Amino acid sequence: MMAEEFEPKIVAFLCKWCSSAGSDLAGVSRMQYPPNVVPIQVMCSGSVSPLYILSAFNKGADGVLVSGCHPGDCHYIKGNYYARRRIALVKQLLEYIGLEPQRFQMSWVSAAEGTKYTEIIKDFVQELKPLGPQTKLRRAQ
Amino acid sequence: MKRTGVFICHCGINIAGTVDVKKTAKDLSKHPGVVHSEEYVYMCSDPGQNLIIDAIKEKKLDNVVVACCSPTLHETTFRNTAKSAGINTFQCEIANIREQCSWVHKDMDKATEKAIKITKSAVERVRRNESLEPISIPVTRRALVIGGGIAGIQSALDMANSGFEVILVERSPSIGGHMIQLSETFPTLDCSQCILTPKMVEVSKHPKIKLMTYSEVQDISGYVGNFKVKILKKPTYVDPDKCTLCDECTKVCPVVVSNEFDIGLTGRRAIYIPFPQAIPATYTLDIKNCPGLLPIACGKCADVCEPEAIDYDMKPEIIEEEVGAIIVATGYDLYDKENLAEYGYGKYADVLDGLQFERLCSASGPTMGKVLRPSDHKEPKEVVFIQCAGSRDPELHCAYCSKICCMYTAKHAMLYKHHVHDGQAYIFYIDIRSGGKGYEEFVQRAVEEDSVLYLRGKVSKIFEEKGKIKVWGVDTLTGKDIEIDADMVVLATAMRPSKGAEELAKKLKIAMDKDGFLAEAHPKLRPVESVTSGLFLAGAAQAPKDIPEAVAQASGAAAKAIAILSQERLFHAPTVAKVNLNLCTGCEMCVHVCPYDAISLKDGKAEVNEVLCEGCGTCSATCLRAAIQVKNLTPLQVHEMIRTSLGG
Amino acid sequence: MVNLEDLKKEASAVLKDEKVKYVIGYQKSSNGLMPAPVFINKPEDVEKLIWNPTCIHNLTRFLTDERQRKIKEKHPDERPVGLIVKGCDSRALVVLLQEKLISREDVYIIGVSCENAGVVDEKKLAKKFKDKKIERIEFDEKDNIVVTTKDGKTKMAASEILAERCLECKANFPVIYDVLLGEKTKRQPENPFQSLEKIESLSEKERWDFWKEQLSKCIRCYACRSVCPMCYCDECVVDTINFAVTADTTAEEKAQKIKWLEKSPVLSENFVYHFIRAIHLAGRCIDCAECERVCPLDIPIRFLNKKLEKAAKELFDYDAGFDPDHPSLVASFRDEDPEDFIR
Amino acid sequence: MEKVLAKKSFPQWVKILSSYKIFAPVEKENLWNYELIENPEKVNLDYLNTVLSPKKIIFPQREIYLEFSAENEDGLKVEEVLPDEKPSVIFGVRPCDAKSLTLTDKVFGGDFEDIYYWSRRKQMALVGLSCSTPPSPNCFCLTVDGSPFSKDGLDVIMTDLGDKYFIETLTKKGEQLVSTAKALFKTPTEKDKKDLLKIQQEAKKLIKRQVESIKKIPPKLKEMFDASLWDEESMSCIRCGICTYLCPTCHCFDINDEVDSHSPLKGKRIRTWDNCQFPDFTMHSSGHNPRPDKASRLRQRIMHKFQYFVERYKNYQCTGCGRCISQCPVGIDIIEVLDKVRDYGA
Repeated sequence: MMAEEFEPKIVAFLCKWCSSAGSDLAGVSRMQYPPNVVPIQVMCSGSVSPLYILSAFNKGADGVLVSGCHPGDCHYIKGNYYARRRIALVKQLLEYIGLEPQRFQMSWVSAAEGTKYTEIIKDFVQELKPLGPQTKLRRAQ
Repeated sequence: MKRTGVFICHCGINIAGTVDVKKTAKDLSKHPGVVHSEEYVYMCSDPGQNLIIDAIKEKKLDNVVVACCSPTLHETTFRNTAKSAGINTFQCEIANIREQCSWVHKDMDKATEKAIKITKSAVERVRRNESLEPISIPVTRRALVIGGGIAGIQSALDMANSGFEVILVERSPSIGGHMIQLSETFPTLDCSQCILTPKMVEVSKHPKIKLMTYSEVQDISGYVGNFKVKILKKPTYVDPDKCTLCDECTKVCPVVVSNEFDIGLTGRRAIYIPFPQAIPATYTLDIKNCPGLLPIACGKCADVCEPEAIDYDMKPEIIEEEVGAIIVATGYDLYDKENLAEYGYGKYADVLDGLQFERLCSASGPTMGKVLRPSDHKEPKEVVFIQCAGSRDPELHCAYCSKICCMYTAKHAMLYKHHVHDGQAYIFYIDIRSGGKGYEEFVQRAVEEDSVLYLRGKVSKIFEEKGKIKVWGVDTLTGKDIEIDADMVVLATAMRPSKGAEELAKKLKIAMDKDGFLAEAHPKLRPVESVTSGLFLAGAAQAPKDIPEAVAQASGAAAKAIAILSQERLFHAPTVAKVNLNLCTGCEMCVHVCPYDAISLKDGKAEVNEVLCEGCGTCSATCLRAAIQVKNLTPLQVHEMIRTSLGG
Repeated sequence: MVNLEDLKKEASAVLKDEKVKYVIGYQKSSNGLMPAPVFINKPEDVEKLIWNPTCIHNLTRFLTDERQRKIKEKHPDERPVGLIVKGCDSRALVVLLQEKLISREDVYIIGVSCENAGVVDEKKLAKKFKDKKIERIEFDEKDNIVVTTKDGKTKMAASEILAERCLECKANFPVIYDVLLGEKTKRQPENPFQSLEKIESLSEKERWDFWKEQLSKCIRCYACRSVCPMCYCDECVVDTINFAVTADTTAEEKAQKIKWLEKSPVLSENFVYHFIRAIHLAGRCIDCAECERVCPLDIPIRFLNKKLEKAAKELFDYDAGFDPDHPSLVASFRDEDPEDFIR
Repeated sequence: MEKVLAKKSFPQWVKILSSYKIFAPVEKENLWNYELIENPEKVNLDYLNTVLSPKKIIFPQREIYLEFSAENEDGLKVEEVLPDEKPSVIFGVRPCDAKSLTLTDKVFGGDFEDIYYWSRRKQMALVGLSCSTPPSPNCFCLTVDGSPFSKDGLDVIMTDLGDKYFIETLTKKGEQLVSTAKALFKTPTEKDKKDLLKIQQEAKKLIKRQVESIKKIPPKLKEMFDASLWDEESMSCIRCGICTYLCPTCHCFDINDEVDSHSPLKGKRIRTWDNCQFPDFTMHSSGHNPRPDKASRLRQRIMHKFQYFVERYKNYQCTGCGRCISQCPVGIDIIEVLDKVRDYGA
């Protein structure tokens, strides 16, 4: 019997107005992507606290995605600009302590970009598979 | 422990086809706190909703999760279901297992596993939801319309006729906008002024409309139902009540400047009336060009004004108004001359833009409706019309299509032929977009009855040579080079958002699209609303459109505004930010990040204006001490959702 | 050269005419070379004050205590506190002003310039002098440091035993003060982020191995956050128990308390603590490196903060602790903020 | 019995004891700490003192009490987790740290025996290293009934005689350790014994720090609960946990349930060190905190060590290792505090 391929666990924080709507569109258009991602809908990418990201890794996420509206499209006018800055800092630090950069990603996905969302998830899963489980920040059990 | 009920929808086979709904229901029934868990073929159907209602009553459920389609579709449905069963609407959450699960996966086991996680995290969220009631706010039952073009006029009239007070603000001396400059309108060729002036008069006479021309919106504060507006009323130095329109003043005014109304084809005096049918019917002294208000400087106009209507001491006023809704109809301007130098626009007197040509054709225009060359007042025998001048050119100019040019160019060619029967009209076009009632027939008429010559292709060069304007181009259909010795060239220049729209948008906190047009809340479903509630869009300010569309949107916006004004009170989502005063140190970071200025410091602690707050949560992600969080999507709730999403 | 007598004069002056409640400075400690903070409220006690290259503490830390005391008191003494600050410390003050924790009237700032020197690194000293007991250590005019042991004086360039952060200092004299002692000799390090390269140059795996070992050592004594002037929250987000509870704290608010990390001092939980602290100090840390100095396990905590200081500078052109009127790093943005990392 | 052991044969001794778990001080980046030893050659007793005392081996900062789970339908399953300890030896224990274990023994022993503590303690043999020179400038063991040669709590004590160690076995366990490697040990000569005495007399003189007439302190403290001294002395305290976490005699702990999974429920009950200098140590869920400020926490630390503990166990809860003095970030010095207590109001 063949050893089962590693299936990364991914948590995706999707802003309600763009990215979650975009992923809805992917659904409506019956696009297909791997089931490794569990979406968590937040109001705005600007509301994603670094604690959320860290907590996800601490609780065993192999990858974390934060996705919001494109610059200028934010339903809340500028929340995504604050997210962009905050996430950049988190990413810098995570990579500095030696976490694989592929494990934490951010994207702009508009309500019209079902295809883009699909592609992002596909790539994300593909990039994570060779890395294997994320054990660095994970709480030992 | 809270008692939670879970309801899994098959959505026919839409969900059940890929998600094992029975297993999902069984798994959830084991989840801590879940005392009821069942699946059904269509939860949104009446029997489906009744299942929920019965369960809530029989099992004394505190809250419910419905695992079904996206919350954008049935959240309201099921929250009302919950309400009708006697629990608070916020005690119902949706788990999106269709769009974000069953529809995008094929592997049943994995899809089911994911659906379970999604549903469980919805359970963890709903268990921690507060029961909330919408926040009720009073409504100021008056409206503000910004812009006195056809769109603004239409909105104002619609609202006024429904019995609401309207303040109509226009920055130029008269309302009428660009439409009043037009000669005839396509596809019916009826006279623009003849159909517009009645509406203008109606506005001026309407008891419910407060018209403020020569005025600009300076500042806006407040929120839907309760805006406070500061309007700057610029001095006209002429008292409209005294002015008898005798026109003596212009006769003595020594200054002549280019006339905006005729787009520089004629001149006007420093004291002037924009056009005979101007509303309000009065003169305006244009201070920028007046030699000086002091009698010693000039003062001739005042000397000859018998009714003594001219008042040099008139001062600018700031007028404050309170309104409940605002319609923005700031219209458009044509693409700037300097951007189109390649067409000789602004260089050769006989290269005109569409509006200038309208004036030439207009009975009230500089030539009393005769089409004559501005340079030598000769009748042009060969006229070249060029479409898409600045439009559909992402490299150099505007990427978008200005939409109305195809039609008005056809109209121009037609009008020209009606004026100059032996003349020849050429039209360079990329392609003809004539969608609209009677539009295609109109274009055909131009070709067949008025033998307008349509040339598919772009103009490569325009230059002047012995009194003629040489137009070189290619007919991409025949592949032939074309060379026309034209007497006149008319450019269908691109439509741009009117100057100052950006500045206004910032004041109003409404977004703009990449081209600078005002952004609607949803391209399909909310085309007349801005993202800021209480602010609506009408006319070309939102995107290029022709008169019927502008009027339609204006009435749409009016209807939306009326929907607010007709309320006694308004209701605002109660899922707003909340401060934990024990933890707040007043560092002001939340104040800085709040997109709605909803947070301020009171006695050194943050305070949320619940009516302004839209619940985006940027404040809570910024706060270093978890002292502020949005109700019903608190960090604790997200924390629990993260845990369950990872199977913990 | 800062003259100790001038410092004493300034301190006793403000105490004499009762301009301040008390003056916070440095005094000799019973524990060998390193001094201890001193709180002086009588003019005659200014004799306790010392000033030399071991005066390492960032005394702005104590404004937090003063603030809490004030909140408790019914009729608080509204006079300012006299505070002796170096360049780095003064930047901490600026951040506290920026965050409205204190107002300018709360503190009378006695600034001392480090000129071309700074403060010493205990460990470097220990290396250099082994177990030889150091009796005195002082600047001399030419920005050298003179160390006196039982077998006489040793003179060396200040840089040889200065703390790493002093060699990367961005403000060698106070950026804000009521009175300044010493010269405003501007000094700019050619590379203020030199020390980071050591770890940045490592491979991903090496970096992780490094931090894994370092953070595994942590015993969560929380000295790093206790000594930090920016860690002034009554209740830290990583604390699992409510500290800031008052009569009007609702049951909900207590129930809302989140266990972001467990009390177990294991790598994963230690990491959450140190990471969150670093992120919360982004754009606020002014690199006084007190956190690193006090760590009993010598965890190089400073590098985490320094890394984000570098990111803030390079990505957002933000420097902490210079402008009290500028919104904080994470409470502001520029349209041109980089987004090449976003898909 | 008394023996001598050539320094070069020390590693062999350790090797011979390989059936035991061996702990000894190990140096990393100028810090010494006790670690489990794989390679006997690594053991190096030429050190001052460790950051953390052997307390961390016998009373680890994290201890799993039990594991619980509700995987199967029939309710909660609970399993006690006991440390299964092999016989172990800790080398190079300083007399003060050994003495401190006799104090924690009292706390974890008595009417109720803490199985987690004792299951390790009973297996543990302590081989001490006496302090010919004080390991820290802040040593003050003499003040608190200790000495650089105190044998309390030790099974074997070694004294550095230059090229060899003077070895005294103090318990059965200790003799066991030595006799298993008889061949390596020699009987001490008269000179060895003289040298030992000389070193011992010298060593006492080298300890510079002390609290005079400490006997006065416990009774004095009784009247000092409301003394203003605590406010003054705690002014510079930053409420970190260094003094207590590094103290070899502090033994307070907290118990938490760490949940790995909520559905199905699965997790551990865990004991971790706790610290009376932390504000949350005495925080009530009501919001009331009986020790609301730094002053009351400093008072608690001093009172516990020099009054409550003395009343209960007739010992100071301090062995004068000086860690809290050397490591305090703001130079709070327990000796100075005690001096001030003694002289308070006088």
